[in-house]
Amino acid sequence: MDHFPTNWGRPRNDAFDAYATFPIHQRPSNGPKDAFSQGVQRTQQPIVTGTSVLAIKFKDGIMMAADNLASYGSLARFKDVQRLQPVGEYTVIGAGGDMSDFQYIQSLLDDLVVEEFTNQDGHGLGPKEIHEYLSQVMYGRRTKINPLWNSILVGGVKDGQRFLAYVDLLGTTYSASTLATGYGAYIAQPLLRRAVEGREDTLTQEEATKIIEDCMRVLFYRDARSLNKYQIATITASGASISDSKALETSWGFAEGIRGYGAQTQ
Amino acid sequence: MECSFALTGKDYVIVAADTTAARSIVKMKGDEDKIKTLGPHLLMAYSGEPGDTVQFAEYVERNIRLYQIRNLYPLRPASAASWIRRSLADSLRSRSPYSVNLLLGGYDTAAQTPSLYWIDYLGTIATVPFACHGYGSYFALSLLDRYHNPEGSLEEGLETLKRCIDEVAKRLVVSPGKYKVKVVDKDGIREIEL
Amino acid sequence: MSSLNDVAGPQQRQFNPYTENGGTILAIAGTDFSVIAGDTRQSEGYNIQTRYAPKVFRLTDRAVLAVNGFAADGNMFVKKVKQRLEWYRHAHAKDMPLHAIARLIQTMLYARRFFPYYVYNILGGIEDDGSGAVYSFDPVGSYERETCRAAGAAQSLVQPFLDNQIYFKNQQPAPGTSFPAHLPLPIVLKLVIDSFTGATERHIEVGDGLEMYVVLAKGRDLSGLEGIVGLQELSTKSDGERIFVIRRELKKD
Amino acid sequence: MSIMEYNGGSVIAMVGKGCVAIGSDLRLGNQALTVATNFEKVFPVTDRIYLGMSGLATDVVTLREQFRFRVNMYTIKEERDIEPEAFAHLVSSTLYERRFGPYFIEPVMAGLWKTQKGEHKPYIAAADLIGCLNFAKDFVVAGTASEKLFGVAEGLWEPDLEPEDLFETISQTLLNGVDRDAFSGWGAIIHVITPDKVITRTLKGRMD
Amino acid sequence: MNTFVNQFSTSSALSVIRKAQALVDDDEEFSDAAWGSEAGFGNLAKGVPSFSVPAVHDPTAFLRLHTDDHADPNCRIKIQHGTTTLAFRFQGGVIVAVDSRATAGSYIASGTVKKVIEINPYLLGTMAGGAADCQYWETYLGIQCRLHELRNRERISVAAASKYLSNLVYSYKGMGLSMGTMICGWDKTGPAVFYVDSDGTRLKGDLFSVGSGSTFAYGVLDQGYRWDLTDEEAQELGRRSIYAAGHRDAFSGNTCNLYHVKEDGWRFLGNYDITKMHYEGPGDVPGSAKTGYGYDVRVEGRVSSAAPAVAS
Amino acid sequence: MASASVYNPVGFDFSNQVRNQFLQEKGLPLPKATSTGTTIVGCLFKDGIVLGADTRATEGPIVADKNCEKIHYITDSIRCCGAGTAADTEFTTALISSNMELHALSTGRKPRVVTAMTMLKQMLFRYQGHVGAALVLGGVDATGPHLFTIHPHGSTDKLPYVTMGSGSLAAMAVFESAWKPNMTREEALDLVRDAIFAGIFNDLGSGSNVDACVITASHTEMLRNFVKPNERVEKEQRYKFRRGTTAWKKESIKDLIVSEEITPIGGQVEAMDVS
Repeated sequence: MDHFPTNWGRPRNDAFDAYATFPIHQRPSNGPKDAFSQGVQRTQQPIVTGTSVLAIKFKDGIMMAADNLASYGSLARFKDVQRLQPVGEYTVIGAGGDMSDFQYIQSLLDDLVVEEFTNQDGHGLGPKEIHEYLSQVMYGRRTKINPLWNSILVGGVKDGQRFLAYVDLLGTTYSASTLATGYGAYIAQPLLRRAVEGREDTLTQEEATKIIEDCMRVLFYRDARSLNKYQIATITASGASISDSKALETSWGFAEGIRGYGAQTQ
Repeated sequence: MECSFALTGKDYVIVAADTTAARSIVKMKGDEDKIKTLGPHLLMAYSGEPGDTVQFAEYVERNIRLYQIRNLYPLRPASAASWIRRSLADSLRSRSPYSVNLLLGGYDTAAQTPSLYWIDYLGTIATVPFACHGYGSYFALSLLDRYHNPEGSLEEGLETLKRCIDEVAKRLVVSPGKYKVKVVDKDGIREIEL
Repeated sequence: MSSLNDVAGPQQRQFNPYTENGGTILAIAGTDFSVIAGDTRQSEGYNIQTRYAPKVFRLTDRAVLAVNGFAADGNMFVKKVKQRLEWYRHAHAKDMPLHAIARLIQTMLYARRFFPYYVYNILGGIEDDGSGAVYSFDPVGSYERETCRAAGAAQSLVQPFLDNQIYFKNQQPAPGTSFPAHLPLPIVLKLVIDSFTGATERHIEVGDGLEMYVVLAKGRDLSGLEGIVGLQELSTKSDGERIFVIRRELKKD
Repeated sequence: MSIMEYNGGSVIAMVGKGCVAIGSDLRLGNQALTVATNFEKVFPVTDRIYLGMSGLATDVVTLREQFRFRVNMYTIKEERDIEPEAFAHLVSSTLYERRFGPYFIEPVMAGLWKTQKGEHKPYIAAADLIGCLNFAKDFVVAGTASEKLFGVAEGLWEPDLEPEDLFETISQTLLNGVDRDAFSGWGAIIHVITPDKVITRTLKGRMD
Repeated sequence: MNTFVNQFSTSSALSVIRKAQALVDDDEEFSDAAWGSEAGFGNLAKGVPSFSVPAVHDPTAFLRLHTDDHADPNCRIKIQHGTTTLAFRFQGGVIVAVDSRATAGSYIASGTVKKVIEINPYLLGTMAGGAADCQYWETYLGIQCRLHELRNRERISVAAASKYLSNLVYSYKGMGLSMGTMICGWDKTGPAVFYVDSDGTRLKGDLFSVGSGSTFAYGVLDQGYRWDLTDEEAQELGRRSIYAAGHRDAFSGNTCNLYHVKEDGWRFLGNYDITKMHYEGPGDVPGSAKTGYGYDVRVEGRVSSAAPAVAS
Repeated sequence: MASASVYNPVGFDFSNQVRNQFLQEKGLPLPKATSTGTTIVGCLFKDGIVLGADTRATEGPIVADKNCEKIHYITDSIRCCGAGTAADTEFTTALISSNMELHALSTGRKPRVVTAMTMLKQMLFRYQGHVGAALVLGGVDATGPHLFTIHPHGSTDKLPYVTMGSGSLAAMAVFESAWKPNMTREEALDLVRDAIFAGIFNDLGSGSNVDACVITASHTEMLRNFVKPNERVEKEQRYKFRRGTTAWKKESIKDLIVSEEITPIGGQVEAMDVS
């Protein structure tokens, strides 16, 4: 233990400043470091990754969207991946992050649904239960320092209640009327909040689709790991449906007028 | 490990420094004088990085002497302290800074006031009634808070100093054995055997 | 054979199992009441995750727990405390007393001494003798009973203000008078609101909403709570301790 | 331990009605060890401008000398006292000159400036260690207890305080702020600058 | 050789276990005790406490990375520390004096910490280092001391209690615990003081001071200490030493708690504000000189200068 | 020993750097300067350019300045918004502003935006990113309206709508979804306000009020605190202290009024005979 007066009570550290080295010019070099910023070097980057997932509440339920791309680093590797997945009758989950981890989660959920089905006790898993289950799984894995490298949105409608919540690789959970993962949290979330907050109970399905489409377009404009091909899941009291892949209309017309990046005019 | 103490009393300043010159785990010398006489009424105890200490002390000594030769009168303690601090602060901005901690005790004959300055290797200065450098300060400062008397006689001052030295000898792992003690008062500088 | 769940290999050492989710909590005890409050913003870095994530939780009719730090740890911890209290209720047919909950929380936190919950807890409520009490904890379980305590991102902004206003630190009373040991409920509520609006001004991670739980001792009337907008009662019995929540908006920038 | 915390110390300035106040604690530390409890960090620049500096004590002394020199030069050249705003920019540019090898201090300035009509208006400003000025209408703080001071000041400060009330508010803010900071405290000193006098009071603060 | 299949098939027995492991949070195993009358005692219920350790290569380094605010001031999990505690034996028993400050980084997290832990009416433990470590283990020691009494029909000796604690924390050596404590009490052999720390050191002695401000306390304590101090003198010396540390050490201060252990057990003598002691002294208590301890208060009006005072 | 001259040459003074490096190597981390997390934007419209900025300056998680000004003056018809290290944006724009004035005086022409852009990028490139200024430069000159972003390392970009700072993604989303060519002044101003709002309400590094600046060929209009969506609510109670609350030990009062009292000596002076 370091018994030097000023170091009293700190966690034992034999590598650092071991013997009474009070004047700083005698202290062994121990440059500044910040555990919080440097501890998060994600050198074990997930391999095949999906980007943002968006979701909002609207009058009749929940709407969720994600594009069809799974990237391998900066390579747009798989262009027809479905990142939205119905679970049970009332719920859809959408995942960003490592796709193989997501597939593992899908298999976990499949088992869960099958088990619930075989019970035949008249209860069905709703979005709340699935979110709780996922958050336990994710938190448990982070506690083992062996995380599932995903951030997941869970949305659904059961018994007339809309439910929308988030869970990520640390087990962090939260819910709000608009949610976005990954890059979408920075780009789409401001737009979603402005369009949806306070209007959750009046937005029609058409309006909601329009909002989602606008955000997907902006994401496609600004997120280099995104694709112009996406799916929308709609969950209402009548069940969940996931649309076919669709493409966005985009325009790049303004670029015509621009010459160079600085003083150039021609 | 190096220790130096200084304290003011009625009309005098006592400056004491240990007399060991150490290199790593070896004690090279046991009677090194680490208190420089800078003028007729000015004492400076120095400690810190070996080499730097003597070099800087001599640099200061010569310059203060030069001032006296040029102007026919010595720098007063306050001005000397200010100049020494400035030299140290400037050296810190050079390629090879002096790592020297100083205790500057002087007697201002004009104002009839003893004064004591604590200066560290960064150029921090403080005017204090008593001061210490080195690990000894961790033990002696509280003791001096308790026992120091600004109006004490020289005997009382030396008694307090002995308490400090005893305490350090008792509690510090590698405590220095011998100290050189010098006093400055209106009559000038003299060395005292403890 | 190595299974998926074996001890992590070296490749996972870079994973940081903690993050910080901002926000601030505080609690103040009065003679026969306690106020426990927290803001509702949950953030990570510069990103607001949600504007409403409660940090203050009702445990029993006379105990409220506020948690702050890493949200996932906090939620899990509250869940476990509630589970323990449920078991206690089944074993003893009564709610656990406040000081016992405090000791329970200490041992639960200390069980994770080597892999701490990154959670600062404040427990507030009513003791068996009817007095208001606040217990504050550090992440590994050292705790003490206090009159007021702020924790979380803006603790260093709020706590000295409370020292001044609740404990009257550094103030001399007017000659011939003395400062009260406990403040009345209306003043406490005002101080809590001003603490949070002040912290919202100067700390970027505090804001969006404010939730104040008020626990009243058994038999205490509702004086001090009349006329408060948005007061909502949460107590399960009307003849024991009573528990209320008051919600306010904070700035959203 | 950051270099800004090496010697400890904090400074605060507040605006009142036709007056300003500035104060600092009195600690000079060497990390956890308290070396002296008489180290003032606020210095007069002109009659109605005071400058406080928190941070590394050696730089506080060095810069105090340097600012005194520069202000004297200004006074000699211009044949008038420097106004607070000009002084703030002098401080700012002196610090920014060392952008890539800064002095480790954060200055806080408080003063009164004279309008065309001869009235005195309050002026306070603070800067970071490379001279980014922050003009405020209420209060500015710096030093190891800055977070705590921000919190208390945000709660206690009110507009249009008379000099005596301003003294109470700034004193309470400073004392309670530094009481929660391990590296500041050990007494405090406050200067209240009004158009016709400067009131300096040494506070009875906590000595631990 | 079908390990791979085992791992990834969804129907094998192994995968069922795997899933169960993934779901059950493994830090606490709930025994039946958790349901019965022992419910609510956390991990103490099982007798020997168990701790969860992160599944990383080097758990100690992990702990340090996240909790050592010296190596990294930005670390978020700040464990409270800083302290001055002292205890000494003299003819009239044992004096125990502590300050009451807890700091997290430079923030003073609390000024009202009780750093003397009352293990039983004859035993006191002091708290320096990790606050939680001391509180938890000395509480645990209290349980064990009581069990000892029940088993042996006599009070545990101070030596045995301190040895118990020493053995306990030694078994966690290298895990990151941090505590330095003095176990003080009165047993058949008379007054006793033992120093125990998380290195496993255990020392018997007359006079100890522990914590960041201990050197300052030693400075005053050593100079004033004699075996034949009267009770009042000893109490005053304890207060004065804690004041000295509070004044000079940034991480100690706020108030001083003073205990005196005699043959009939310990007695709490009072809580003294350090600033009040600085300006006015500890108040009307036996042994006090009724003047402020502060240097500037003590020497007020005295000057070293020989110059005649200027008439004002 | 380094000389202690107080006369310094122009430009940066590196004399403390050796010392600071020495201190840093010994494990004392150097402090961080005030930075503006910031949302700053600019967009083209029919007649010119609108620039916008929030007004929060932060030091770590603490708001250092609630209402700072981030739109800096370059010339009458050129303005520059700054994000990054606050002091750097302040002094860089001030320097370029003065150089632009000199340039205008020496050429006798109204300065062009590209000139300012080139000066800025050359300066920032010279310092290799150590001067941490991220800028949005906009203005109208003889060749029409121009809008640039300049990154700390000196790279530039030219687009009809741009954003910078920690809230840039939020603001850009607003532009991407709603910007169109040839907007009117009102439309453009509303769009800029919405973009800054997106930053203020979604990015913790940005906050407080909206500043805007409309530059057209004929006129520049600085709209300081254009919208104030975040006024502090009134406090619940007042916190004025009773006089005499604080204990103090010593007081000294320095009187700044020099009063002269004339004491006539030498007896009664007879009035001068002026008749």
